[in-house]
Amino acid sequence: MRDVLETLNNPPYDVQKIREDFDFLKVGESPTIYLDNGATTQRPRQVLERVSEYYKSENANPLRGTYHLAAASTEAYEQARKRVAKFINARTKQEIIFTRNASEALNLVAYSYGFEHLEEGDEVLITRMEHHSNSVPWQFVCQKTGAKLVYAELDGDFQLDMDDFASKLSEKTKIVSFTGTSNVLSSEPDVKKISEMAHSVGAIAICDGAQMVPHHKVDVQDLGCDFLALSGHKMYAPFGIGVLYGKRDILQHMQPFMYGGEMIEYVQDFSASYAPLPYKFEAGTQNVGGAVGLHAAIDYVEAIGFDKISAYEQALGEYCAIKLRELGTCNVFHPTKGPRGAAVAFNVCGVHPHDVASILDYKHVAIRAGHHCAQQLHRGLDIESSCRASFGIYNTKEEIDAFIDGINFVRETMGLTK
Amino acid sequence: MRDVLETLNNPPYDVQKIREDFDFLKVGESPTIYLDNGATTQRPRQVLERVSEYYKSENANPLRGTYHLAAASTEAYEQARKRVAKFINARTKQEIIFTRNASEALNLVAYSYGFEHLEEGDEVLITRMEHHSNSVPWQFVCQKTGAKLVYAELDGDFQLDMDDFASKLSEKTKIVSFTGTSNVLSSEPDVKKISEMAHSVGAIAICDGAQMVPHHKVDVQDLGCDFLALSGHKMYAPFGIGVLYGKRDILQHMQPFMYGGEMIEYVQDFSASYAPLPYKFEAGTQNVGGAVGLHAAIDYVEAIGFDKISAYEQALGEYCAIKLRELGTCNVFHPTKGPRGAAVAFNVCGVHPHDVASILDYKHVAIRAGHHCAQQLHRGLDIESSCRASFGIYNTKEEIDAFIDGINFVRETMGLTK
Amino acid sequence: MDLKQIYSSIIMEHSNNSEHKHELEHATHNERGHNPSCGDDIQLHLNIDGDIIKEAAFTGHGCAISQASTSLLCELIEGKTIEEARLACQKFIGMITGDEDDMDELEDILGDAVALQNISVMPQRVKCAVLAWHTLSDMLEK
Amino acid sequence: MDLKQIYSSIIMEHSNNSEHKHELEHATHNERGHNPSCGDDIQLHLNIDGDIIKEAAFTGHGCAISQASTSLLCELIEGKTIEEARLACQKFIGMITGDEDDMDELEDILGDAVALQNISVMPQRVKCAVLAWHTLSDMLEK
Ligand SMILES: Cc1ncc(COP(=O)(O)O)c(C=O)c1O
Ligand SMILES: Cc1ncc(COP(=O)(O)O)c(C=O)c1O
Repeated sequence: MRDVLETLNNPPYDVQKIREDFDFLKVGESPTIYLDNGATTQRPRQVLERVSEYYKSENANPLRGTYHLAAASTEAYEQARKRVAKFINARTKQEIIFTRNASEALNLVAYSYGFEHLEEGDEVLITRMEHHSNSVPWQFVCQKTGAKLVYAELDGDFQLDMDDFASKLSEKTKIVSFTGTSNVLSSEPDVKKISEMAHSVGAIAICDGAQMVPHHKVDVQDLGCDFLALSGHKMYAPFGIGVLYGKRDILQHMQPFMYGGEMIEYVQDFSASYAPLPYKFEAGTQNVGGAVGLHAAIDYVEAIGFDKISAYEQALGEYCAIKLRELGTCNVFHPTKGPRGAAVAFNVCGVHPHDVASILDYKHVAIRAGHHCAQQLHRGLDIESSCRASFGIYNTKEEIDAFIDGINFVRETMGLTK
Repeated sequence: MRDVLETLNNPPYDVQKIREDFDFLKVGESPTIYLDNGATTQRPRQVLERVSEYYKSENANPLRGTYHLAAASTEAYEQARKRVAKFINARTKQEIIFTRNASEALNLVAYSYGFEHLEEGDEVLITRMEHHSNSVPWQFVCQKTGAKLVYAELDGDFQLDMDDFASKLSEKTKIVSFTGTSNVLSSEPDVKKISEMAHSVGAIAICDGAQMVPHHKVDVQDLGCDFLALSGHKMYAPFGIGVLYGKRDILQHMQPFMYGGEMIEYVQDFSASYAPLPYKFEAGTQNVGGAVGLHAAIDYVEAIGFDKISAYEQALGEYCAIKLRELGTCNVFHPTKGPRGAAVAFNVCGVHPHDVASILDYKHVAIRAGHHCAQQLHRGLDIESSCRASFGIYNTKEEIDAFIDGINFVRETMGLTK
Repeated sequence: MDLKQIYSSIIMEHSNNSEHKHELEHATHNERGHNPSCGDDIQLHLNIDGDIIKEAAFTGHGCAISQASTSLLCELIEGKTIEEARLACQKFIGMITGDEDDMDELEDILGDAVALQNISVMPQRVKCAVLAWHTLSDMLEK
Repeated sequence: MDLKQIYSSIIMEHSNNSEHKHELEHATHNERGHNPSCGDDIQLHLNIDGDIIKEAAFTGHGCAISQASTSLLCELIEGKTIEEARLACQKFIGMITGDEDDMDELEDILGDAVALQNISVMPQRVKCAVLAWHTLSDMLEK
């Protein structure tokens, strides 16, 4: 706890200055204490302004124009792609496919890789803590191909049970798809190790990075996963832009997912050839404004530095978990050992999560309550639903203190204290 | 021509005032004469400001939150859906599915309806003038299901040949998918008639409205089509938001397309049930900013009024076509009879379209050159590619005059005049 | 909004300790109501004799608001005719969605259940409040 | 940029009326180069004898810039060794992408083809200018 307090009291970057960039944090008389960053973050002025600027002076349909504006738009779009490639250390920008969100990225792999490579007898190995976006697509593909979906379970400390994982991995396993950070427990499986293990049986490794990438420096070459999905809106960029990273050799042999403008080469009446990477996977007019916003958001977080962000956010998470445990009135679903991030799931004993969230809302504290798109996990924990407080670069110790006070107020309102 | 000039000289709405709303039209010393609205339009300040405003004070992940901000975000999102429903006169907002763009909307139908309903011996009838986004998905589905793709051809005046269409429609036809307005020729097939004819043989009618909806009042109940696709960015809204309208009865019996968060009801380990309409078709976090922008864009154009917009834009198209024909140095691919819209395709004799566009760009006139994602059409016209000038609410007669002067400059530069 | 008013004693009482929360041995009608997005899941059990709802009970789980609302519903409709129960559903849903605001009439028809009126200021909880009433409606339609 | 400089007499001449635009009866090497996004589509035909490119010609279609560039390429490489042709491709592509700017050296190696240098200010036309040179590169790799 001493380290945690030390970090929170002397943040590695100027958190108050960062807060200034977020108009959202200042709206109204009693601004919201926003602790739902796992769902979506707020956007700094720099991102919103860059997007508006783009629309005001560089806007045109990218990729196809023969006038200078279209070139400007294409340039903005491709610079964003390069920026993402550098951000996650992809080998080339051909490995960066822009999607709508992480869900679409995972569906793309499920459709374009899954359908082509799975057959009866094969297995797809996922974990108990996957977000629906990384489990339901695999249910679908397994149902259609006859492959079997297998779950690796958790240990008692809310971490992935690596023994169980190892025991479920076999020559039958063709695809291993797992989250880099649980959106509920915030436990952080060892992406590198899991990827290696997947490769050792000849399976591909797909990492759902939606919750990992906003909080950690990611190097896909070091991690070794074959695919990585992420969502811009969870890392200070606008809605409507996500990324699928894929190794070039694999992407090159995959069928397209969506068909239409931009992703073709030659179109005959009854067949077509497709554009080279990454365009083969980007059908129709792309969200250039979103890509430009993501570019600005990456610039923004990297200017702070991920070493600092990770350290600070981890301290927020730890502080919150410790404080909640201290209350003695909550069940806290958060690892006490091993890598874990900046989200804390819990339940207030005797109070339904929805009531917790509504009553906290009255105190201007925004958290999330529900199954967090992880029904399999909640069944595994033997609960219906849970509350989750999740943190971003702008949250503070004071906000967590207010949240903890709020929990006491919840109990009071529900008549659980006298 | 007299009528046309009358309309352009006395526009039915205050075009200069509208131009004031578009910062883009004023950027730099010699602002661009933007005649590529068929590719994407510019955005008025009202739309950009509404989106920024949303991010500043209403932003949260929609649909799932139990705090007031999430409710505000959900409300903004659902109001946008209602607005779209009213805009095209859908029966209910359940019939409005937000997508990334028109291409995704058409892919959704191809996957979720096409795959389930097509088999060997069936036919899918499209037209010679479809955008790749409404032909390549059908090539794919036909290849996979064994159905046959059939093209209805054009008549000599660049309109759909209704006799040919009728002769190709049969009991075998299960799907008729056609554009409401050609993005090259701007001819406007009779959506109502085609939908009726499709229904008379038991086929469903899918209308690609990407180029129709920005220019015309659309009433889906009157048109009778079963599906309609549109793209926000072609009607003054941001990139990254599109719409699929579908009749409820049909949507209800369709399989989901993408799987993940938000589109589920209950998720068991190996199977899931899906949310009701429209959520069943919206996987992952949605582009609320985009939807809010589309809402603002619809408000914007409806405040002008589509009767006025259609009349004015049609006059722009007609004026441009007449002027190009008068030059005597161009081939103009634009109907002289029948319904036609605000885009004019042409070639300057002896000059490759890319050279035309580059040289016009030097004169600050932005047009498009290429196959316009319609290779089948260009093959049908026996040309490789073409130029296209396409108009929006803010274009003027003076801009077209400058463009026509530009064509003379093109010929001069290419040494075709002395 | 006054939160205390919403989480009032009536709600606390009904949600924590409802007389009506049990199975019904002689149930003539059973219906499940559920709210996938938040996990509320209830079963209404009725014993209907001719035109009269003789007994009403419920099982299942959910938040305080959905539990209280369900309990208040059972309390209200016991002894009422099917037609009266139908009207109550209609008025209650109208009250929550803000379409009905004649307090005198609402009190007459809904009794203690008017305590839930303030939920209408928490749009994200409306679903919880109306779940039971929609379920009863569906049940009486059949 | 001065557009007239780009669409200079050299380009006009080469694109409209190239001596090299024809089939080659005794071609030893043929290669297609194409640019799907804009429709430029050319075939290079070479007659290579030992180490020497004895004849170079092309067929196909495209914009003035790609046609002129292809014609200039044929003009340049006739009589050159394979190694010289390789170097020319490298320098030409470098010139267009802006990586090479030693004009004296470029003129030495590329001759009339330096007329295309200004294309580098029109990013959207770069593809047209380099098509033939990439095609030749590919060809010589094999
Ligand atoms: C007729 C037509 N259909 C479909 C599309 C595809 O729209 P989007 O690129 O926004 O998906 C376009 C635009 O490019 C179009 O003009
Ligand atoms: C772990 C995880 N994976 C995937 C997703 C899906 O992201 P999106 O909703 O942006 O598609 C989320 C977020 O909801 C998530 O937390």
